[in-house]
Amino acid sequence: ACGSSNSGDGGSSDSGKKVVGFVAVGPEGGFRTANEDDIKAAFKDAGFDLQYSPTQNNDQQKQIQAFNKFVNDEVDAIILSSTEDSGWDDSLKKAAEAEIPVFTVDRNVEVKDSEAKKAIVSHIGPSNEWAGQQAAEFVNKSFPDGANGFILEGPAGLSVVKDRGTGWSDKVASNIKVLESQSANWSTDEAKTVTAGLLDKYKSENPQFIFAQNDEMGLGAAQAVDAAGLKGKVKIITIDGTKNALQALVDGDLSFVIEYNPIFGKETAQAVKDYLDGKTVEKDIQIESKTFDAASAKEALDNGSRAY
Amino acid sequence: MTDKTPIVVMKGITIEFPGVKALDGVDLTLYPGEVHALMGENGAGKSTMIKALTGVYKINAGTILVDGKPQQFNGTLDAQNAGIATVYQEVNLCTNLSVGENVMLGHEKRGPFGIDWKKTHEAAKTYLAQMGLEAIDPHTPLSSISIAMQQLVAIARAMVINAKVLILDEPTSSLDANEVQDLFKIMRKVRDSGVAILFVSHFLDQIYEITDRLTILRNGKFIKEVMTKDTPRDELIGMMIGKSAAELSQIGAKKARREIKSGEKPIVDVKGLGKKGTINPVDLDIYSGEVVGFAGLLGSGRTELGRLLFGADKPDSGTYELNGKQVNISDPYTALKNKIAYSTENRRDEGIIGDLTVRQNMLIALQATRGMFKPIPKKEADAIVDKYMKELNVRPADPDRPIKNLSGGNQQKVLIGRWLATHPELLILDEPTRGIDIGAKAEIQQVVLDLAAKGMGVVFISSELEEVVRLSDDIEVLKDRHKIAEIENDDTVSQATIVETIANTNVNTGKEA
Amino acid sequence: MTTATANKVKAPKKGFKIDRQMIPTLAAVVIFILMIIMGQAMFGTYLRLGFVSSLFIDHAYLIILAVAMTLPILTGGIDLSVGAIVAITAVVGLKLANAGVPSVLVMIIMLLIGAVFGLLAGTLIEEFNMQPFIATLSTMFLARGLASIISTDSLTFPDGNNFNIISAEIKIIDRPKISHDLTINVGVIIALLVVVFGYILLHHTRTGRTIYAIGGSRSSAELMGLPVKRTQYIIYLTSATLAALASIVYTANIGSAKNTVGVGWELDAVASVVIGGTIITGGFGYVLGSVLGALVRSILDPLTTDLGVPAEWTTIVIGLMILVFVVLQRAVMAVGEKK
Amino acid sequence: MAEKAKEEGNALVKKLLSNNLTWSVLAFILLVIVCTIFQHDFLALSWNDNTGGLAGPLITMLQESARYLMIATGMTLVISTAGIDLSVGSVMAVAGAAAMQTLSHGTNVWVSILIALAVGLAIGCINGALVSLLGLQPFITTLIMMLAGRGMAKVITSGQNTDASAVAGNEPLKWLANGFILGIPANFVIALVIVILVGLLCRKTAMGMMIEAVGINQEASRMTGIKPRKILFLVYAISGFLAAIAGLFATASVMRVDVVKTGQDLEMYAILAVVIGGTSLLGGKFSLAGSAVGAVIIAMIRKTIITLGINAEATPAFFAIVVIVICVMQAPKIHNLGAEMKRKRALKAQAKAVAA
Ligand SMILES: Nc1ncnc2c1ncn2[C@@H]1O[C@H](COP(=O)(O)OP(=O)(O)OP(=O)(O)O)[C@@H](O)[C@H]1O
Ligand SMILES: Nc1ncnc2c1ncn2[C@@H]1O[C@H](COP(=O)(O)OP(=O)(O)OP(=O)(O)O)[C@@H](O)[C@H]1O
Ligand SMILES: [Mg+2]
Ligand SMILES: [Mg+2]
Repeated sequence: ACGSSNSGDGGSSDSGKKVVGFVAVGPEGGFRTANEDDIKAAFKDAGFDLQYSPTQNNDQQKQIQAFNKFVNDEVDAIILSSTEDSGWDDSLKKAAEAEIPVFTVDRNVEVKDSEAKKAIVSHIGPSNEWAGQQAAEFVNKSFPDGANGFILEGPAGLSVVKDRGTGWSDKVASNIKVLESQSANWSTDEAKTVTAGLLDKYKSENPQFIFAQNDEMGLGAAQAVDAAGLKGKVKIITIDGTKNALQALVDGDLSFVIEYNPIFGKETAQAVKDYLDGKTVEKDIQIESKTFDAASAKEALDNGSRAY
Repeated sequence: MTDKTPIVVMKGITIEFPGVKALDGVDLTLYPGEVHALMGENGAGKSTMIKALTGVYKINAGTILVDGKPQQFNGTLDAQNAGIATVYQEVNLCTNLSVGENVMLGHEKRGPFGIDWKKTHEAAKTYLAQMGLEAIDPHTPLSSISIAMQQLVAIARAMVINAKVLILDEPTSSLDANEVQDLFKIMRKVRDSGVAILFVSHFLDQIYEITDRLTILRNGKFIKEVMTKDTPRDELIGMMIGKSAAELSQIGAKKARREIKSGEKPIVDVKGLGKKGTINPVDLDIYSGEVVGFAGLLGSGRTELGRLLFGADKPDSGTYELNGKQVNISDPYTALKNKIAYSTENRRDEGIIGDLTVRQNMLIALQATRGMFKPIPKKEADAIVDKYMKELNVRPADPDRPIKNLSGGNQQKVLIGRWLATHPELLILDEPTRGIDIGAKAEIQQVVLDLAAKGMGVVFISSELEEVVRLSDDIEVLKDRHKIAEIENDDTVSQATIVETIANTNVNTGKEA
Repeated sequence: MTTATANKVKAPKKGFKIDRQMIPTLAAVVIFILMIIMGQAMFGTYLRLGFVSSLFIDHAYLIILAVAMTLPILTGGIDLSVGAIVAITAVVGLKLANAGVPSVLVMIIMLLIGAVFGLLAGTLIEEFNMQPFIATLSTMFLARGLASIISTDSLTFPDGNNFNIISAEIKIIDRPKISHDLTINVGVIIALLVVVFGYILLHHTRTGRTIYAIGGSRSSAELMGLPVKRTQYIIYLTSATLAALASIVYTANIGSAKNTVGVGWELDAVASVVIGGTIITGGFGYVLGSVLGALVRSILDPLTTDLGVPAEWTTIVIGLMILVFVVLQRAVMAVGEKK
Repeated sequence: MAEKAKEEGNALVKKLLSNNLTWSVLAFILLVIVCTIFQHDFLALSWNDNTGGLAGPLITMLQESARYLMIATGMTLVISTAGIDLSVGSVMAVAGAAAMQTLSHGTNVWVSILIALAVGLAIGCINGALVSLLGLQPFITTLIMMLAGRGMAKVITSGQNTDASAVAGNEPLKWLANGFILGIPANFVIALVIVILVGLLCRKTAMGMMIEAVGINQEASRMTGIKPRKILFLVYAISGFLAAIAGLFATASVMRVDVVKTGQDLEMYAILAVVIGGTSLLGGKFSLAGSAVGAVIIAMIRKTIITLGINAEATPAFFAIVVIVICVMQAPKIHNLGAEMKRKRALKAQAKAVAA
């Protein structure tokens, strides 16, 4: 496993392969694992030597350390899947000085320093705000006369959580009332507990929808709704589009699933390849995502093309 | 009685612990330039009185005047600042630090860059030298010296504070005669410089030798304050135990030597038992009904030999035969299974299990030999506890109290009960009478003789040559971790014999590994 | 007596100066060097000045936290709140900086907030008999909660603040390639000063000696008349304030922060301290060991990356490396004990 | 006569006040009252035909408390030996992952359960062996296992959050977490039975006393013939096994393991439960009943957070405040306040008299 030696000047490995450092989040199940596995596979297929460095606990510090290490190792390019959208100026400046191109994936990072900005070649990934908007629009459409419901959020403070929330608020109609937003920490199990509590608490308000910011939580909410005997009476909307969620959609446990497409390894590898070959690369590569209802979910599952 | 003004006046001191009134209106007055003894049986409240003075315990009633001013110390720090230096009964030092650091803790010499270690160690050396410990390098880890020496280190530490009052709670319990004399020399010097010394000891000889005045306690109550020179022994003992001294069972005469019949097999027969760096190979046999005394100076290796016999340490040489059968005593469990028990000299660290009750402490060894899942039936347990509480006269007679709340002497009795409950064939007693009052000491000595009479083999380790000579059938003399002699203890043998043997035998140190 | 005692203890053999207590720390030194050599031999980048530079710059905060954590651990306590204190001070600091408060004042306020949490922990421990683990676990929850109540945004420093003085890099050796430059910054200097401070505190002040004494036996320390209570306050005050200092260094370095910063750092700090040879039950250990521990802990992550450890396996491998480390230490100690 | 009765009454009150359990129960009741104020039907129970059991906020709370009961019980024994087990949360994840992964690959559900329990026990045994045989420090050993355990869970599922909710024949496991026995949550009943069994094992045999003895004074225990290594090994093994049960409860609840979230931070909750229950982290005397109450309180605090709708941001702070209040109320200083003031006053008066 310890084959690649980066002592060569250009950073290329012995085999002449270009070395790419991947500053990653680490396997967390669901979206994240699918995304990182796809990127790893795609770069392998494209003939790169991908060095993968995950963090723990979403700790940005470990990512910064890994990033700086890649700069010191003089890799040919760095893929950055950041846990935070700021705090990268210094590291990017170093990359710029070392003339290492950086590609941000999934989450965009905010950079103030103009020197640092130069390091970033391109951003590749789907849009969280868009996903939030889709959820709001589905609720608006389903309940033209208004409705009550809950939002299950991810851990407080993550920018994904904020962006999905912002997207929702941007589009949600005024007659849709969110009784309460609670965090269920992206966890199925916690979502079940939280939802059970909320259903008890707001029994009299007749909640009709639950917007879960990811599939995991949506599946937990569905179980709580089922246990309370409200299956079908409460519409559950989730974001991500994992196979499990689509299956639940087909089974009627969920009502609407918005894909947050993790499969963009190919696009990323292509962008890196193009850039290293001297071609120009688009600054912002938006990854298309779909939305699913029961019918389209069945179709997607049946044709067996879903990778995650 | 005297025209000096007292330095400490304690009046009507009362201290209650949940369920016990440890002190009930006790008075104590200390005068500068005097050695004052606090007398009483185990559990009389001596240590508690001391802790009341130094602010370790909060008093429920009473007043304390130091230098004429009412004081309420909130801890030993305050007491120290008021000029009271204390050496507590159980050695209270930090085993993770060096000897020198322990002596100087809180009084390190400071230079321009914080503590000046060179000066500090030099100072430590002089204080240690005062205690006759000039051979100890202040850098030696405290954990590597014996309990007795730790006691001396603790006293050296007390000398660092330029105290007006020096309190010594049973400082002599683990010292041998020479060291006691040296300690007394220092005490006299300190006393003559005008310091008031409060002294606790169960050795009456010492009391009569060094003290000027006595305060007698019994059961937490103040009995009397007297001048030592005006109080005959019998009267003193009478005041302490509340009955006349004559009633005290005394084993005056030396035990008649138990003759080993020819062809008799020993319980224990070890050959060349030793451990590198701790004790050199020793041959030893112990017969049923025999008391074998271990004599020697501090650090001569008596404890180490006892521990090897019990498997508390693993020997690295020698053979071990038990009733004619070769055994491998690799740990205390095996030893207990083979009916060997060992009562430690280090009561606090290796003896009591502080938070457990007296009952549990008494039963735990028996329980351990039977196995975790075979609890001792309640009836049997009650009977055992009851028996030894009575036989050993443990006070207070409440077995459901945590053992840590008992006075030192009573803890010791409970521990002896623990070992007796396992019905050993060989009982190794390491300093069993240390810190025990005269009454209880006689009781324990009697217990040893009774056990031997019933056929138990007993190893009796004690720093008091007098009791070793009086109780033993055979005496093994140790010096510098070698067994140098085995003395058949007949009428010709006296303490002097042993002392001469130790002084005149040269240990061939070349043999040491 | 002189004759009696003279043979009680043999004069210690000259030459054997190394204290047994120092063996684990020395083991840490040796293993750290071995790891660097191994990394260099296999991947050829571990002796690059750039690598060394970022090892220190990126982990200045961890060095500070390791020193901070050493104090409570030496007494047999622990301070679990350091990570959360980094978070709350960072969030407050950035909020204030963005509100236009001068940087120096911001830094002072950050340190004060740290001190307040330390004081709280000290009070809970000393006045209400809470065990350090629980007391600092509570202050950890409290600090983390307050941090997220104040803001869950990613905050960045406004232009023209003076925090960048701390992060400004000082090139000591400037080569054409950044990966061969030797660079430090003020943060690293602060970290080194903290180490010196820790060393002096522990070894050249009475407070330091009291810390060791408490670790040996608190009740003995009390009976010896040492100021145990005051020292306990000092310990938790210092560790929390140093955590705030780590926060200053860290936030200055990356120029931003948010409420989620520092999750799990307390465990990294504990691991560093333990790797450095300090015994978790107190009494034995050295600040310098903790610093080495921090460096060892830091180097584990790049090693796993370079070894190409699969993602799922990384924490297992890191765990195993720490395990090998403590087992080795234990073995070295066992051999030392035998001697 | 009346005097005496009053005095006895006072003594009883004093005894109650200085008992940790009293304060824990009081805290629990207080939390329930607060919740009822916020949500008037908090205490209401109804029959849910869907699940075949009682339904209501208290019921879901009990359901959640089952896993805390398990890890707190194991933690109590470990802490009693003056150790700590930081790995329980990770063990939950590993055991859950093993169950879900095998189940979704067609293993019989009972076999899956056994595998999960065996995995937990095995990790516990490794902890035990490292602590007892190699003499490593418990804190660092279990910290390592906490890291490694997370990794193991990920390795087992290849980083996925394996879902076995749709696997045929999973009913027994599902029932374990979601079912009811006589209307009461099955997992709570099972957990309670296990706690009682462990309690009986400890107190009806000499195990409890020996564990305490080792925690109080390991060397002295060795000298009495106890084998401290055996005891240490045993408690970590038990803790691992119970954590595996907790892991089954947590994952079977949604029939899905979350490699990152399952059991995350639960070691801290378990330790809190133990301390709230009155067992000292320094080792020694332990109280399983206290820890059980502590575990239920933890579940209740979490329920309160949901019921009051406390913001996600503020939850840790709320948690901290409740814990601090409980611990402060348990402090001896607080219950002795009255007596202490009386004592001081008396002494002052005496001192004045003497000075005069
Ligand atoms: N912390 C405590 N809690 C409860 N009871 C205690 C405590 N400390 C001492 N006692 C009790 O107070 C009484 C006096 O004990 P103390 O230690 O003062 O006796 P002593 O005279 O020093 O005896 P010894 O000669 O054995 O050392 C004993 O009955 C003891 O059980
Ligand atoms: N824990 C220990 N570690 C290392 N060396 C020790 C330890 N305890 C004692 N020693 C040393 O071992 C030697 C023998 O001590 P031991 O305690 O056996 O003597 P002793 O004859 O029993 O005397 P006493 O018990 O009266 O001190 C001494 O030199 C002592 O310094
Ligand atoms: Mg005493
Ligand atoms: Mg001895």
